[in-house]
Amino acid sequence: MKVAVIQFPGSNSDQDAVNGVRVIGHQASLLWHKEESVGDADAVIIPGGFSYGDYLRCGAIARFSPVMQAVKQFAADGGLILGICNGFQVLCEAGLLPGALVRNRSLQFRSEHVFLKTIAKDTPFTGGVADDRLLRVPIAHGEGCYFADEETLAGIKANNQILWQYVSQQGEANDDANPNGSLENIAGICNQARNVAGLMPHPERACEEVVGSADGRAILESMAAWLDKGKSAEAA
Amino acid sequence: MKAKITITPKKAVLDPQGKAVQNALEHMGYAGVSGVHVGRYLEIEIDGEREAVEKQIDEACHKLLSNPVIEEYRFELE
Amino acid sequence: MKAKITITPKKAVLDPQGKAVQNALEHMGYAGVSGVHVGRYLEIEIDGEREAVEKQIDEACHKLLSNPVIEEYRFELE
Amino acid sequence: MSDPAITPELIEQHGITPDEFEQIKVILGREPNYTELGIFSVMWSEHCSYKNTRKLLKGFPTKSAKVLVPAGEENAGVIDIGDGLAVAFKIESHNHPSAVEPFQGAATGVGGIIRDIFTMGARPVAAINSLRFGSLESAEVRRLFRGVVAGISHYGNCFGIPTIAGEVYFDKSYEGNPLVNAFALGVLRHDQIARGAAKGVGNPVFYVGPATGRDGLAGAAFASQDLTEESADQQRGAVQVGDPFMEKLCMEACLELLATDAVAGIQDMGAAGLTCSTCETAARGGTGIELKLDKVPQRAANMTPYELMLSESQERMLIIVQKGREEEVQRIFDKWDLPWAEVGVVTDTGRMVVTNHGKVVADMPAAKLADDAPLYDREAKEPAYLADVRAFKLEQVPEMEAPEEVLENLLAWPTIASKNWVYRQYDHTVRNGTAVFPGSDAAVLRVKADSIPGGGVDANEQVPEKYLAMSCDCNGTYVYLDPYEGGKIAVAEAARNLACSGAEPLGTTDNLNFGNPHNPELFWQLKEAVRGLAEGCTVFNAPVTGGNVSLYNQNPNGAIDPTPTVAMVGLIEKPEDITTQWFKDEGDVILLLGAAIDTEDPLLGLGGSAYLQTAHQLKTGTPPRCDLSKEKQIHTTLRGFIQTGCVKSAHDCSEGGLAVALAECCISNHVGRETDSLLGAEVDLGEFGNARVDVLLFGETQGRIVLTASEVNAVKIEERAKILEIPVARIGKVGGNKLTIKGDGFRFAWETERLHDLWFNAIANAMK
Ligand SMILES: Nc1ncnc2c1ncn2[C@@H]1O[C@H](COP(=O)(O)OP(=O)(O)O)[C@@H](O)[C@H]1O
Ligand SMILES: [Mg+2]
Repeated sequence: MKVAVIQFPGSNSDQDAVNGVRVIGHQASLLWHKEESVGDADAVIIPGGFSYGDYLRCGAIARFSPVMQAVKQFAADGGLILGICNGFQVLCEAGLLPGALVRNRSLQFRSEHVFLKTIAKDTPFTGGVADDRLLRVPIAHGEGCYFADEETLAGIKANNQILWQYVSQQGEANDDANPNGSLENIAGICNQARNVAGLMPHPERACEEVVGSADGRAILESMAAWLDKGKSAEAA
Repeated sequence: MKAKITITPKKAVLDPQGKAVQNALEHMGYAGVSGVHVGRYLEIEIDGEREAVEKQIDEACHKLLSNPVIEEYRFELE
Repeated sequence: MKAKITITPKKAVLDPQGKAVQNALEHMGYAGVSGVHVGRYLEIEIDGEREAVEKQIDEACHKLLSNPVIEEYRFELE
Repeated sequence: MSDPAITPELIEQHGITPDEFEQIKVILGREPNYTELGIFSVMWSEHCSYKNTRKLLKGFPTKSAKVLVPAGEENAGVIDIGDGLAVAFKIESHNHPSAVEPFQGAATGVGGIIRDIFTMGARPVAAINSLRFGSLESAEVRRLFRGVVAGISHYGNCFGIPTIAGEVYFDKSYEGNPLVNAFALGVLRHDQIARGAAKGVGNPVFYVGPATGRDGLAGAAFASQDLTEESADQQRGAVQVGDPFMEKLCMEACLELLATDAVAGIQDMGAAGLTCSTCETAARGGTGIELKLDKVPQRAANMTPYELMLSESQERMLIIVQKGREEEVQRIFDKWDLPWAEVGVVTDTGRMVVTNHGKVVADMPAAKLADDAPLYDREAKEPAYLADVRAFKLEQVPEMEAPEEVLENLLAWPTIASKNWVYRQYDHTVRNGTAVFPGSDAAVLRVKADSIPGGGVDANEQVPEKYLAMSCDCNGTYVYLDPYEGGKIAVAEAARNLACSGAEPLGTTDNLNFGNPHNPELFWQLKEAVRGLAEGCTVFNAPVTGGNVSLYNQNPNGAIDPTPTVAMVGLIEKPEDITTQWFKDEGDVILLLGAAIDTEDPLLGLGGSAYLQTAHQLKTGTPPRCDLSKEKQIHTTLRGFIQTGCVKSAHDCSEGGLAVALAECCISNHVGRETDSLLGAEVDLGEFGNARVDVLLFGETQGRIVLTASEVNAVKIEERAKILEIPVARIGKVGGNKLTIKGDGFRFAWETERLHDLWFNAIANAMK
């Protein structure tokens, strides 16, 4: 798979995303925020960081950059888009994902490893995650508390759009396991069409044992596998 | 002229900052505090016709300055 | 009653947030924006005598709600 | 607005002595005007000129085969790490600004040190911080602590640098005068080293970054006087506010720029802003600079030349561009949407000439201004209090009543307790290179392609993987009770922490936090501590590559404990040698490397110990001695064991002694949120006979390491140690859910669960 990783001013996990994709044996390169097309990319990653300083609201300003118009089109055409941390916030601000991310309940930044339970398996981002395998990946955010109004939340659940929940090491989605106060321990979701997903944790920072965990690969590998299937389907 | 914009979290949205401030106030012995809401305040110096500006600011509030999913806004021009 | 408090960065102090918003507005094609300041807005529900409350809120603003080193505040009671 | 007249009062307000003023007149051949007076006052402040300490600093070892850029030459020293790669690192203090406004003070401290690093042409890839506060029982202290940590978190996280190590001590002596020392490390190739010299007569001088305001006017001068209400109040007028986003853009643009050869010189505008950067670059280049103030972007209306020259607005850089390459440079700044302006030109006059709208407002010889600051030999006198310290006989210390509680109290003592409340607010995984997170003796960072400026673009680029370990240490109590030994111990502990993680020291950067140098007793502390530091750095072959001096750290109640913070960086060649402090597997053998107690003076370990402070409310006694050559031999031996794959865990004994070290081995393995893997241990100290139990458990004798190994390897280690004549003792086995320690006539047991709760949550609880 060929992944374009968006580089906003203030992105700081952009190179991590590029490396993560390369580590699992695929191609990735940075795409400057002033570009107006995503080129020949098979998938787009909107990386972590503080786009435009995260002033006003996280992701609020990035949403208006030229490249985001191309990303919206890419999404409309069914392209795969993964928003990580700040990228998740950008996608919500841009309306490509429902809900919003607000200040952590602790009012403090949180940097630690968490355990993720994969809920919906029928998506390009989760297809390769073995049943009830928990993923241990780092979080690093100050505004990762997922919120959506009741109606929206009901819709998300009805459509099985919750991809990952924060859980304990034993797999329970309880309060202790929730690092930021997210509704229903939500760590990541996808859109109705299931081609756009966002999560607060950083799978791209968990792709090699030497940095403490390789569990994040499962998510990137799912995307690659899904794209391959698509290609071979076309071929056939 | 000057646009004064206040943006507040919708009632449904949990407002941990508001809670924290309320606790702190009670801690400091301020009695009778029944609710605290924390939002954002913006001042924008902008020139143009009143109507035009009004339209612009309202649009900016809707598109950029506030997030309709979680926030409400109001503004006045001076 | 309700205290409406606005807290803004002192003029002398750098306001990177205001600058960022101003740039964004310009990029979005809003003309004539000559300055933006971003601060905080608080609403506090509190009961008591007007004078007493006034004193309390002023004190709270100074001690807790604002950072007098870099911010200034004003409030009204309703 | 006309400038005030140069009166004796005005001169004094600028911290310039009558003698210095005479010297200024000689240098200028006339009286300085107001702007020039301001310029001298900052350039000759302690912060910029080191006029009280430079002679002392000469005592530091600054050379080794690996040193590429030695201390003092540039913004930061540079050290070779092999394969054409190098590291640049340095520590800097922001104590007084943090006392005035903890959040912004700490944030801009981080911003300042990061600028020093990328100014060298290196990509900043790791940050650490060393903090000191009063007692957490004080609400004001909690406010400062909360603010400082939030400020560091805000700036580092947003900029995108992992904050991977640090230290925090709480002691009354820091009440009202917290210490905030920020360290940053960057990686670069040898051929990427940038210089801060104004080379090439006729080259244009560029200003990059946000407009100049009245922020932190004369901050350098502020840092060079006692912290008083008045001095603090002056500062409140115009606190510096940091913009990590701007700094990130500035860094990316500068690194991109340095990849072209369009840059003749580059310098950050740190302390004393435009003043320092212009005359230092000119001095280094042996040139002059002509500066047009009316070209400088200005944030506030009608700023005076004085204000413009002394402002400390953040995130600004000065760049000397090769004539004819201006457009290239401008293209890169525009790409990153950075404000820039051409503000001057390099001249051959050797003078710094500042004009405003064509009018000359300052004209002074750059080199003299930068390098000819007066140097002082301050009077040093042994402090009176040391007599009492020595008079205190450790025999006087009564035996413990409830040893179980002593350990529990020590683990819950904020200075010893887990600092997770702090580092969980710091992004320590960004850049995806952190191999050992905060929470072990030393943090370990992987050097990879994208650690290097311009690296990471080409997927096939091969960079030999290397690992850097770093730690910063200083026990101010020891230094207070014996500045010389305390200085040595600070270095020894940093080196020991590196050794425990498997690393070989590369170099050191130090931050000398002391009181008013005009007080002979305080200057004596400084002198003695520096002597100890220098010896330590020499023995561990960890030359000082740079650092910072922060004097005048006192509040109305007196001076802080002398605190020469030592940050040491080491190298680990192979990932399999990376070692952490916590126990790994049930059944592993626990070994103690180094003498359990000071053989000559068995009670010595108690002096200045955390045990004495918590269990007996005593902060006195002669602190443990530090035998540097023995220390070094132990570190070398330990690294040997690690490199032969014999060691599963290694942890040194520091505050709280052996018992606390053992407890930490049991409880410090943090797997993830709300998830810790605890492992108990059965420890038998019988072989140390009838030594005093408190000395054995809580004494802080130096040069001791707790390590674990499989049975087979334990035997190897014991045999090898005997040959090398290094004391080693087999003191127990890993396993169970209790820590039990028995010995000649005693046996204590603690639930690891309970110890963990006390230790892990102590600070969070104090901050509720
Ligand atoms: N305690 C110290 N030990 C060794 N070198 C020091 C110390 N303090 C300052 N120096 C060196 O003196 C020079 C000037 O220091 P400083 O003014 O802090 O640099 P900067 O201007 O980048 O802040 C630097 O090279 C610094 O490394
Ligand atoms: Mg240690």
